[in-house]
Amino acid sequence: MTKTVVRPYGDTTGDGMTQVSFTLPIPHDKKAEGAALQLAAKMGLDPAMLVHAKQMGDGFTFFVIYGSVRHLVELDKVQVVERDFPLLGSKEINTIVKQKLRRKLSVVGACIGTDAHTVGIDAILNIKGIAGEKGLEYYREFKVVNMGAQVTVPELVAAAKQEKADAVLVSQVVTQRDAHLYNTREMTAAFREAMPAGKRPLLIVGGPRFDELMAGELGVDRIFGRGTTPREVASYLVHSLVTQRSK
Amino acid sequence: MTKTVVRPYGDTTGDGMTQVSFTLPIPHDKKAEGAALQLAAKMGLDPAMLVHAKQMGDGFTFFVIYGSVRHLVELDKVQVVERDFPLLGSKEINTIVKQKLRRKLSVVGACIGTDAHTVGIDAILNIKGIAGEKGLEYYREFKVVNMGAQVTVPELVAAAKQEKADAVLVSQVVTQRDAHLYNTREMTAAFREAMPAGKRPLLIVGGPRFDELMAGELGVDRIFGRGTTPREVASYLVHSLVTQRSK
Amino acid sequence: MNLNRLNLDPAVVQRARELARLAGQPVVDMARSHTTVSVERAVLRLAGITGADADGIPWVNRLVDQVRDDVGLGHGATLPVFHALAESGVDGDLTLLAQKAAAGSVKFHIPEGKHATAAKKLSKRAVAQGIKTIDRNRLERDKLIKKHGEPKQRPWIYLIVATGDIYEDIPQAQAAARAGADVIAVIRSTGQSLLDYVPEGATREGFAGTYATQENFRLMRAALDESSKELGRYIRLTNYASGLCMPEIATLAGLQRLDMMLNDSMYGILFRDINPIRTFVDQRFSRQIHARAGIIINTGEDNYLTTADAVEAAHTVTVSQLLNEYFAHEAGLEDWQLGLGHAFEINPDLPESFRLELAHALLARELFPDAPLKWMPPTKHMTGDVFRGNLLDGFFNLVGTLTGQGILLVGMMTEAVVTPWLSDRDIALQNVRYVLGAAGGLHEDFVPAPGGFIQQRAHGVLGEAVTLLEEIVDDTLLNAIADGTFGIMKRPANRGKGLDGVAKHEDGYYNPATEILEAGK
Amino acid sequence: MNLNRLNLDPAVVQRARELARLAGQPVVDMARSHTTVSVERAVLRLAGITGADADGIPWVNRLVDQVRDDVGLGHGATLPVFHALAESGVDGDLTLLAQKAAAGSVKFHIPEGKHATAAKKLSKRAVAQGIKTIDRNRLERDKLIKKHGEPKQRPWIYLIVATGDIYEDIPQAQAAARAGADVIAVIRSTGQSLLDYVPEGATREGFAGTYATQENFRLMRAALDESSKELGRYIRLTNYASGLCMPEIATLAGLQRLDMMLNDSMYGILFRDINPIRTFVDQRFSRQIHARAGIIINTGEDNYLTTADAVEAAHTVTVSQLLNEYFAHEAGLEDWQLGLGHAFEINPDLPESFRLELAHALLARELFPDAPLKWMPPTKHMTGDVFRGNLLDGFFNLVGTLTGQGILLVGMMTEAVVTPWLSDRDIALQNVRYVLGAAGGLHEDFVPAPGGFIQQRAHGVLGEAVTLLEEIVDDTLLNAIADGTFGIMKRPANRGKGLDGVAKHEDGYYNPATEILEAGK
Ligand code: B12
Ligand code: B12
Ligand SMILES: Cc1ncc(COP(=O)(O)O)c(C=O)c1O
Ligand SMILES: Cc1ncc(COP(=O)(O)O)c(C=O)c1O
Repeated sequence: MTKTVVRPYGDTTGDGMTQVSFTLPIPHDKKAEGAALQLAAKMGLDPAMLVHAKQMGDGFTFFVIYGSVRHLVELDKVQVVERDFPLLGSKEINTIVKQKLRRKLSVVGACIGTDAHTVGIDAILNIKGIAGEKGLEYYREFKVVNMGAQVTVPELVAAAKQEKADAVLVSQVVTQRDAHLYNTREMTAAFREAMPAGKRPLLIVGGPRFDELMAGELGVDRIFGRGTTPREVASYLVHSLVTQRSK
Repeated sequence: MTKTVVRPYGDTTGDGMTQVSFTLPIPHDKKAEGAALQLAAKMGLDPAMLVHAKQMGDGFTFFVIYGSVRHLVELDKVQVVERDFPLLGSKEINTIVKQKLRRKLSVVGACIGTDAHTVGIDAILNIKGIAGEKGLEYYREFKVVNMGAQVTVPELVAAAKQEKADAVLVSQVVTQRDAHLYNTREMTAAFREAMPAGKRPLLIVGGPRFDELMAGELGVDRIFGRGTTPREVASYLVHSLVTQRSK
Repeated sequence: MNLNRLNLDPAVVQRARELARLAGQPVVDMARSHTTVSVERAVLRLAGITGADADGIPWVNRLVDQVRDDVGLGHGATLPVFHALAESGVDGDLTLLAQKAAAGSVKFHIPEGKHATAAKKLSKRAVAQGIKTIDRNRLERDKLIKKHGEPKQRPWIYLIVATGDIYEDIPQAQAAARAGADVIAVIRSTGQSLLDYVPEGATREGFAGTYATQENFRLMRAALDESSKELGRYIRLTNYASGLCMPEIATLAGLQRLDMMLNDSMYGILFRDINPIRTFVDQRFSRQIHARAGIIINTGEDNYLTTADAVEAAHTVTVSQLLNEYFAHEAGLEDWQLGLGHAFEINPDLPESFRLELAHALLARELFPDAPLKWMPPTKHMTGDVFRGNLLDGFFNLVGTLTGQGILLVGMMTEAVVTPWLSDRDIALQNVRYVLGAAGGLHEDFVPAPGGFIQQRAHGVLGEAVTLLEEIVDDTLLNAIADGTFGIMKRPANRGKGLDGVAKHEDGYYNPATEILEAGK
Repeated sequence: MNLNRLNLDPAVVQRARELARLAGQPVVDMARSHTTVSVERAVLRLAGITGADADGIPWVNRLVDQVRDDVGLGHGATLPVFHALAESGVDGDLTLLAQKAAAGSVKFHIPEGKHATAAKKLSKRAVAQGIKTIDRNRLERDKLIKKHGEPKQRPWIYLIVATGDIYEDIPQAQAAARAGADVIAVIRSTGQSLLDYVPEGATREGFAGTYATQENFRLMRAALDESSKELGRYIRLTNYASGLCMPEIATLAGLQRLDMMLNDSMYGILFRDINPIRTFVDQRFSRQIHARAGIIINTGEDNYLTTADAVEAAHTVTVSQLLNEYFAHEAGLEDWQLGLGHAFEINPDLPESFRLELAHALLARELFPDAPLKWMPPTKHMTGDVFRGNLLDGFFNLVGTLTGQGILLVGMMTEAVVTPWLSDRDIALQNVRYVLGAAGGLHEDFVPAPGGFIQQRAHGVLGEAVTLLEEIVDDTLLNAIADGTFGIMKRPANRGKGLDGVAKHEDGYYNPATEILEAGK
C-alpha cells in the first residue's frame, strides 16, 4: 500500500499545514494585512492565519502566515532525476576504466564566469574530497585537471582540447540574477561551436542551487546538486563514458 | 500615484521572493524533494529552490523552500474590515452615552466553552487595560460584568438577560480543531433562540486567530482580532449602540 | 554545578522556609480535617472499582454521589461502601455494587461497632491491593531505569504532545523520544480540569490536548516502554494531576506507572477557578500518592508570569516555590521529587532581561539545591514571528544549562500560533541540542560578579519574598489568594468550582488509603 | 571590558609580535622596491585624472598602459606623464593628455635633469591637491561625527547591501541604518576584483554585489550623510580596497570620504588568485592612503575558515592578524584603524563549539586590545534551515558582546540561500538588538575558569601561532603562502593574476604620493 496523494502535515494527517513568509512593498495597516491574506489565498492557503506583520522602514511590511494548503501532492506525478546508474566503489571504477577504456579517463574542471567558489568543485575533484569520500584525483585511472576559479569559457574549451577531456566539470555557486544559468549556457554554446557532436566531452555542471531537471534546457549532460559526493560523479562518469558506450 | 498591483519583495522590486516551509509525510529521498517542489509549484513558486530537507523520524520530512511567487497582489481587490466608526477618547465616549443613551451602557463579557484564556478579555474589560489604555470598566458610563473563564452559553445568556446587556463580548483564544468557531456559533444560536431580533444585545467576539471577515457567517455583529485596544471597542460600542441608532 | 554563586545569606534562606511553614500549616490542618468527592473516589479506585455507565460517567462517581446523598461524606465513603459490599452479596465486586446502587437496590449507612470494624478491615485490604500495584510499578520503574539507563544529560528534555487524539499522540511521542526527548507530557484537553469525573477509555476527541484517562495512560506508557527499549534510555511519561479530579488522576498515574505529574498547590485555584479548600484537600491526598509512587511532581509557578509581570512578580514565584516545597514535604515527597516550576517570561525588550532571567533561575537553583527544578520556556512574549521565537528559545535553553536546571520544557517557535507541529518539535530539539552541546560546559565560566547585577537582583527578589511571606503569615494564605497575590488572580475561599464536593470530617471519619500512606511516618 | 581574562604570558605575546615583524620585513622591503600599474594609476588619480573612454576604460588606464609600452614603469608614471603634460600644451589637463596619447599624438620619455625636476615638482603639486581633498574629508568626517554622534553601542553594527544596483542599494542602506546599522558595506560584484581598471559612473548591473566606482561611492556617502542627519548618529560607509585595483580604490575611498575599507594583506592572493607580489606592493600603498584618510581597515582572516577548518586552522588566523598588524603599522595605520578580522565558523555540532568560539574571540581581543576587531558571523555551517541559522547568529552575537568585539558584521539566516533580502536584515538586526540589549552586560559575569577549557584553548592556539611564525620566518612568508598555509590555498609567488602589472623600481623611481605620505615619518 503506497500512498499516491499526500498533503503537508502539521500535527494531524491531511491537515495541510504550511508556513509562509514574505515582504510586501507597502506600509503596515489593515489593508496590507488583507493584501497578505489575499496572496496567501492565491497560494492555496485556506484558511490562512496572519500571525505576524512588521513594518520595515517606510514602505515595506514583513508577514508570517500559517495555514492549510489546499493543494494535493501527487506522488506519482513527481518529476525527479533519479540515479539511473549503479553506484560503484573506487576499486571497481578503476578496474572498469582500466579494462574497458584502456587509458586514463581525462577530466577537466573549473569554476567559470566570475564565480570564485571553488570549495564545491574541489570537493569533487581534489584528493581531500568530502563527506569521507576521496575526490576524483584519488582514482588511479582518472587524470584530473582542476583549473580553479574564474576561468573564462575560451580558457576552458582550450584546456578541454589540450587534455583531450572525456568530461568537463563546471561549478556554479553564485545564482543571483541567474548568473549560473547564463554562464552554463555560454559554456555549452562554446563547446557546441568548438567541437562536433561526437567529439565533445561530456558536459556536467554542479552547484547547490541548480534545478536538476534543467539539463536539457541548458545543453549539459547532467546536473549535480546539493550534497553531491565524488563517488556519485565517478560512477556516473564510468557509466556514461565506459559501461554504456561499450555495450 | 498609488500602486494597485504589487508582488513580494526580496531585494528587488517585483522579484516575488517568498519563503515557505512544511512537512510531508514521506521519508527523505530525491522523490520527496521532487514532491516538495511540486507542491511549491502548485503554490505558485517558480522558480523554486529547495534549500533544506530533513527527515524526522521514519516517515516525515521537513522542507524549506525559497522562490519567486508568480501571483500578483491586487490591492484594489483586498478585502478587509476597515474601521467604519470614529475612534473617540474616553471623555467623549462618556459624554455621548450620558447625553444620548441617558443610562449606563451595560456590557457582559466572558470566555465561553472550555477556553480559559482570560488575559485578552480582561485586557478589554478590566481597568488595567492594555497598551497604556484603560479597559471598559474605567469608563464611568459603562456597567461591566466580566464573567471570567469557561462560562457556558446558558450562563452567558442568563447573565445578559439579567444585566439587560447592550452588548455581549466573548473571547476565544483556543482555535485547535476550530474550537473558536464552534463555540461562537453555539453562542449566537442561543441568543437568536432566547431573544427576538430587536431585543438582542450586540454580539461581539474577539481573539487573536479570528478572520475578521467571518462576522456574518458566525452571526456576530463584529469580530476583533490581534492587538485590539479597549478604546477601539468602546468607540465601536457607542457608534453602534448610541450614535448610529440615534441618527 | 557549583553552588553559592549568589552568596545568599543562609539565615535569610532559613527564615524564608520557616515562614513558608507558618503560612502553610493552617492549610494543612484544614486539609487533614476535610475530604472531597474526588479523594473518596480515589480511595475507591485504589480498592479496585473501574468502568463507566452508558453515558460515560464512571461507576465510582455514581457510587460516591449516592453515598453522599444517603449519608454524606463526613465519615468517608469506604465505611458505608464496604459495609454495603459485605451486606449486598456482590462477591466483593465494587463495580457491581455501584451498578446495583444506581439501579436503586442498595442504600448506604454508616456502620457501627463490629460492622464498622469489618468494613474498615475489608476496605483496607482492598485499598492495600491498589497501593501494592503502585509499589510494584515503582519497583518496575527502577528496574527499567537500571536496564535502559537515565537520560544522557541534565537538564532532562521535556516535550509536549497535544493532538487531542491518543492515536496521533503515540507516534508523535515516539518520534519525539527518538529525536531526543527524555520526558513526554501529554497535555490535556481544555475543559477536562472542570469535569468532576475522569473519562474512561481511549479517546480521540480533545481540544488542544488529549483527555487524561486510565486507558490513555496505559497506552502511552506501553508505547514509551517500547521506545525506551529501542533508544536505550528510560523515557518518562507525564500528565496532569490537577483540576477537580486531582486525587483520582494521581492514583491512576500511580497505577499506570506514570513518572511525573503536574501537581501544583494553587494552579487550579488561580487558573481554573476551583475552590481553594477543595484544591488544598485534593492536593494533599494526591501528593501522598505521588510520594508513594515515586512520581516527580511539577509545580506551576510559571503560570503566574503569564498573567503577572515576570519582573514585578518574581518574588511571588519564590514564595510559591517555598509553599509548594512545604506542602510537598508534609505529604511525604522527597527533594528529588520536587520539580519546582519557574519560567523565562521577562519581556525580552527589557534591558538586561537575560541577566535578570539568570538571576531568577539561579535563585531557584540555590534555594532548592536538591530539587530537579523545572524550567519553562517563554510563552507570553512569543509572537507570530517564529524566527525571533526560535532565538528566544535558544537563550532560554542557555539559561537552563548555565544554571543547572533539572527539567527543561522545550520551547516551540510556534508558541503564539498553534499547539506544536511535528516539525516545531524537531526544530526545538535541534535548538536544545545545539545549546547543550555547544555551551553545556559554559557554567564553569559563568561567575556572577560579586555584588554585581545578578547577585543584587537575586538578593532583592529573596528579600521581597520574605516580606511577602511575613504578610501572608499575618493575613493567612487563603486571604492572600483571595487578594490576588499570585498571578493577579483574586480567588476568595468561599467561591470557585467544586466547593460542594468538600466535606468536613465527622468523628470516626475513616480513610484506609491515608492510613496506609501515612503509616510510615 | 576588563582584560587579561586569559592570563596570557606577555613574553609569548611579545615574541609572537617580534616573529611577525621578522616574517613581514622582507615583504615590506619588496614592496618598497616595486611598483604596479595600479599604484601608478592611483597616483595619477590623486593628481586629478578622471573619466573613461567610449568602451568604459578609464583614461588613467589608457595613459599608464601607454607609458608602460613606451618607457616601462620602473621610473614611475608621474615622471614621464608630467613631463609630457608640460610639453604637450594641454594646460595641465591629465585627462586631455590621456586622450591625446590614446590618439597616438603623444609619446612618453623619462625626463632627465631639470626636466625631471620640473616634472617632479609639477606632479607633486598635483598629487598634493588630491591628498588635500583626502585630508579635508578626514576633517569633515570628524566634524560630522562630532555633530551627529557615534553609534550608541559597541560593537558597531555592520550590515551588507548587495543588490547589484546602486539605486536599489541606496534605499536598502538607508532602511538598514534606520533599523540600527552603524556601518553599511556595499559588497562588490563578482568579478570586479579581477578587473584591472575601476569602472566609471553609477552602475546598476552587478552580480551578487555592486561595482565599486567613484560615483557609486559618492552617491552612497551622500545618502548616508542624509541618514546620519536623520538618525543623529554618523553612519559609516565601507567598501573593498581589494583586487587588482586595490590602490586606486583606496584612493577613491579617501576622495569620497568612505570610512572603512576591507583591506587584507593576503585575501586577493588566496581567494582571487592574484599574484602575491602584486598584492603586497598594492597593499602597502593602499594602506598608506588609508592611514592618511583616517579610514579603518577590515582584514579578512574570516575567509580562511571557509576553506580550512576553524578549529584546526585557528592559529593561522592569529598569525595572519599579527602579520596584518605589522604591515598596517609599517604603512602608518594606528591601532584604532585596525579592524582585524576573525569569525564564528566552528562546526556547531562539535561539542563545546561555543566555548571554543569564545576562546578564539577572546584571544584576538586580548592580543590586540586597542584594535576595533571585526567579528564575522557563521557562513560555512549555515544551511537552508533558516530557523537554525537565526539561532546560530544569536550565539554569534553573544560571543561578540561577551568578548568586546568592535565591529559586528550581522549574520543573516539566509546565508546559505541568497544575498540578503530586506527582511533578512530586519530579522538579523532584531536578533542583534535582542542579544545586545538582553545580555549586553553579561561580560561582567563571564570569567573563563582559571586553567579551564577556554584559557587552555587560547594558550594552545597562541602557542601554535608562535610555532607557525617561527617556521614562516625560517622559510619566508612567500613560501608559506605557496605551501597553502592560509586557507589551504596554495599560491606560489610566480603565479597568479596581475604579475605583469608589477615593475621593479629603477634608479630614479619617483612617486610623489609616497613622498608626501611618508613625509611625516
Ligand atoms: C565559502 C564561501 C565563500 C568563500 C569561497 C572560498 C572558495 N575558495 O570557494 C569566499 C569567502 C571567498 C566567498 C566569497 C564570496 N561569496 Co561566498 N560563500 C561561501 C559559503 C559560505 C559556502 C560555500 C561552500 O563552500 N559550500 C560548501 C561546498 C562543499 O558546497 P557546494 O558549493 O554546494 O558544492 C557541493 C554541491 O553543490 C556540488 N557541486 C558544486 N559544484 C559542483 C560541480 C560539479 C561538476 C559537481 C559534479 C558537483 C558540484 O558538490 C559539492 C559537494 O557536495 C556560501 C554560503 C553557504 N553557507 O552556502 C557563500 C555564498 C555562496 N557566497 C555568496 C557570495 C555572494 C559571495 C561573494 C560574491 C560576496 C561578495 N560580493 O563579495 C564573494 C565573491 C565570490 C565570487 N567572486 O564568486 C553567496 C551567493 C548568493 C547567490 N545565491 O548568488 C552565498 C550563498 C552567501 C550569501 N548568502 O550571500 N564565499
Ligand atoms: C497566557 C496563556 C495561557 C495561560 C492563561 C492565563 C489566563 N488567565 O488567561 C495559561 C497558562 C493558564 C494557559 C493555559 C493553556 N493554554 Co495557553 N497560552 C497563553 C499564551 C502564552 C498567551 C495568551 C495571552 O494571554 N495573550 C495576550 C492577550 C492580551 O492577547 P489575546 O488573547 O490575543 O487578546 C487580544 C486580542 O486577541 C483581542 N481579544 C481577545 N479576546 C477578545 C474578546 C473581545 C470581545 C474583544 C473585543 C477583543 C478580544 O484583544 C486582546 C487585547 O489586544 C498563549 C501563547 C501566545 N504567546 O499567544 C498560549 C496559548 C493561547 N495557549 C494554548 C493552549 C493550548 C493552552 C492549554 C489548552 C494547554 C493545555 N492543554 O494545558 C491550557 C489550557 C487553557 C484553557 N483551558 O483554555 C495555545 C492555543 C493553541 C490554539 N491556537 O488553539 C497557545 C496559542 C499556546 C500554544 N501554542 O500551544 N495559557
Ligand atoms: C501546574 C499545572 N497544572 C495543570 C495544568 C494543566 O491544566 P488543566 O488542569 O486545565 O489540564 C497546567 C498547565 O500548564 C499546569 O501548569
Ligand atoms: C578582506 C576582503 N577583501 C575583499 C573581499 C571582497 O572580494 P572582492 O575583492 O572579490 O570584491 C572580501 C570578501 O569578503 C574580503 O573579506
